[in-house]
Amino acid sequence: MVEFLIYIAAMLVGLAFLLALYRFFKGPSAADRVAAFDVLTIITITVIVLVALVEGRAIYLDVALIYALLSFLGVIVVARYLERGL
Amino acid sequence: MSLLLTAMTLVLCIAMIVAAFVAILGKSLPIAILAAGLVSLVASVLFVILASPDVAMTEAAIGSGLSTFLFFFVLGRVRGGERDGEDEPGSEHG
Amino acid sequence: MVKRLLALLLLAAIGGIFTTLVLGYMPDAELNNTARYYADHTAADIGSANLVTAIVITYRGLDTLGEVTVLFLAAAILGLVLARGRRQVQARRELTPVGELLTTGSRVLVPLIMLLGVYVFVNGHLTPGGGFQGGAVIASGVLLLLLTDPLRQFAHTLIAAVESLAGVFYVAIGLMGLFLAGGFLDNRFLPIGTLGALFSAGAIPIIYTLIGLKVGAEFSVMLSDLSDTEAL
Amino acid sequence: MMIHLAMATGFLLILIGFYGALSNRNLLRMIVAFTIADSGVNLVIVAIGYMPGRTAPILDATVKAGDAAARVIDPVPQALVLTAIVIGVGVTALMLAYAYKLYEKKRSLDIAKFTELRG
Amino acid sequence: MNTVLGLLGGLFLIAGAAFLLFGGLGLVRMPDVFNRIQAGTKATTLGTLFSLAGAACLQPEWTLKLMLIGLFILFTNPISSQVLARAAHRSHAEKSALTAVDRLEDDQGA
Amino acid sequence: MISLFVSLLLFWLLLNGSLAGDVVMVGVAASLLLAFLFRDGLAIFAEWRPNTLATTVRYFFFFLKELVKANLNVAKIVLAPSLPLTPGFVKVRTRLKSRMGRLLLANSITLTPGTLTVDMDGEWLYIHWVSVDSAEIEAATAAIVTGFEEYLEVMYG
Repeated sequence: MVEFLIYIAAMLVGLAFLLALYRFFKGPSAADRVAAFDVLTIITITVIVLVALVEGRAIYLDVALIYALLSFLGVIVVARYLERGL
Repeated sequence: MSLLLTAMTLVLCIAMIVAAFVAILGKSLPIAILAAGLVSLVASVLFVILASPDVAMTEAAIGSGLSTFLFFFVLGRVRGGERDGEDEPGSEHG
Repeated sequence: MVKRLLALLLLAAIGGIFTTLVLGYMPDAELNNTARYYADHTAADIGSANLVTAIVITYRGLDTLGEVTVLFLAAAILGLVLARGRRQVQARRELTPVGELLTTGSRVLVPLIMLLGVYVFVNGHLTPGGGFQGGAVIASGVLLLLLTDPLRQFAHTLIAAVESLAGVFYVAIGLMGLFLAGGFLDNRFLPIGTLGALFSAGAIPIIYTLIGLKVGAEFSVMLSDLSDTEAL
Repeated sequence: MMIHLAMATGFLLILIGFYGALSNRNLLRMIVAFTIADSGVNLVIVAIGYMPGRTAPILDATVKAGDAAARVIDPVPQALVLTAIVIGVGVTALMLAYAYKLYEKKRSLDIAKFTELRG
Repeated sequence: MNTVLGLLGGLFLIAGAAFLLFGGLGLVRMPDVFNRIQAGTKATTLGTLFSLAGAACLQPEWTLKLMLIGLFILFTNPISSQVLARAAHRSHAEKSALTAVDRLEDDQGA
Repeated sequence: MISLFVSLLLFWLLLNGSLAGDVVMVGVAASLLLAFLFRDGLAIFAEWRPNTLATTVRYFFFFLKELVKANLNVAKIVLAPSLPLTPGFVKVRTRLKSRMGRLLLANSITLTPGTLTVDMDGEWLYIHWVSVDSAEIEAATAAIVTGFEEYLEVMYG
């Protein structure tokens, strides 16, 4: 039963990933793509947590932790580039 | 549960290939760099699925982080050269 | 056009080789002998829960020393390349100022990021991660500092001191392994302890701490060298 | 199945990266292409180390030291890739520094303008 | 595994995934950058928090680390969105035709 | 500096999830070093008044409620075929002075229904609002800021 629920959740997350990916390719402006990139990194955290659940290993969570703390840096760098602060 | 992991791998592989194409063929340079960062990001998730969290962590900290910063630092310094070497009418072919 | 055609032909040839490689590949069902040795003996011999760490630090420790050296050389050459003809800092062009939100946020987050880096390399023998990852995390913290305060006169001397001291101590610990235990970079001159404790696996936490500091310092030097350059 | 998928993607990334490096004349774009090929190589090596039904080579409560040989995957390729990524970013930084220097001299990133590099 | 807790965790996971999906949908459907950032940041933050809560229900001994991840998300995600929105506004990103007022532009005298 | 040390140590203990002697030892050493290096840094607890714990907890729950409301709002807009939007940038005023309080205010505004902080300048906040009810400063302030400001003013001043 729980496995079935995890399957559904993974399906929805995959769909969200594809939608964000679509926005990443479509653009049109650079800021749109960066917004999509931001959403993709955050979806990534959920994906890693799902993989950790499926494999049953707590150590994978450390990777998600790194993402949670560092992913915003990439967005900030690009944002600073866009507003000509770099 | 391995079916789930395989399906995830499929989605991620497709995302990676398309991101790589954007990085190579994309119109503007910042977007190409961002797409390369996306390739790293997806690669890191694939490494987690392939049971190598050490590599995934390295890729997360370095690949999708530091190297993107390096690119944008340099790109911010050489803004004038962003469109150099593109095939526009009038430029000679090498 | 001829050039592009040639390139495509070359790629097609390489692609053909790759296709046969993928189609003919069968994954092993058993570990090969080397990997089996590592899997069987690491816990008892090295005391490290993370097999990758055991390989990077002990079994292949000398390679890691070489790799850190390569990274050091890369940072040094980068500094040399960029240093020639660098003009004074005040000639910078106008930059958009950083917003208040980012300044405050980075001041809160930088210590946390640094501490996460310390966690990653101190726990290298228990969890995924280690010196290289932790060093990269610390360099990310430095990057956040550089971003929010571009004109900050960076503590170059501190970074240089950390880097060279970490390198010296790394080699010194390797030599201690040579004299007190089985060989260069042998970790067993300190007690191995119980598997899973923070103070276990002999000298591995110390070695990884040094590597983490060194890698972090090298990346920071690269970043600050690149950000000190003139906008063209 | 998973391994083949990941491996094929890795090889495809290498090809895409090579194509990008060969067909672009902008230096920065060539460096981007190289980093993509780099990711492809790493992916292939990690995929070779993976074995179906096994788990990460880290011992903890779920993987005991005794049955490690039967449950973990090959740690050697991971150690290789770990170092390859770190060296890769060092090399990228060097390439970028050279690109900056070249731009400073020629005011262009187009390799067709660097005539003294021709034989 | 406790079945009630397991069921609750699964439902939390699905709720989180659904919010992530809304975020993706918002990213695709919204008319301009700022609205996309709005939809993206809110929906993904709560979606991730719910998924983390679900994982905590399924594996109670992971709770501490999951909580830490959640805290960081709660803290870093809005900052990155704000910085991005500011950059988008400063780089004169296209605004939707529906936009009623722009006090920021008025004050910058642009 | 002391508050920075305490919060770093707390973070370290949460991260390790253990209270073993060696973990605490390394944590104290690392936190001391970092607290010394970043003397001018801010901690999560900097400028926070410890005697307002009850308000903090109430603020947290109020914030969670608003976050859930915000998401239902987003879901409603996204799923509606006609996209009911009247976006705009409005200007609001805040009385908060402490940096941590202002940061938390901006973050809270970003995560609540239909609002996104774009820029901050002195006492003025510029906010992107999905459905502009009123472009007047006072009315917008009352609608967006006041709810959080009441709590944060007690907590941080």
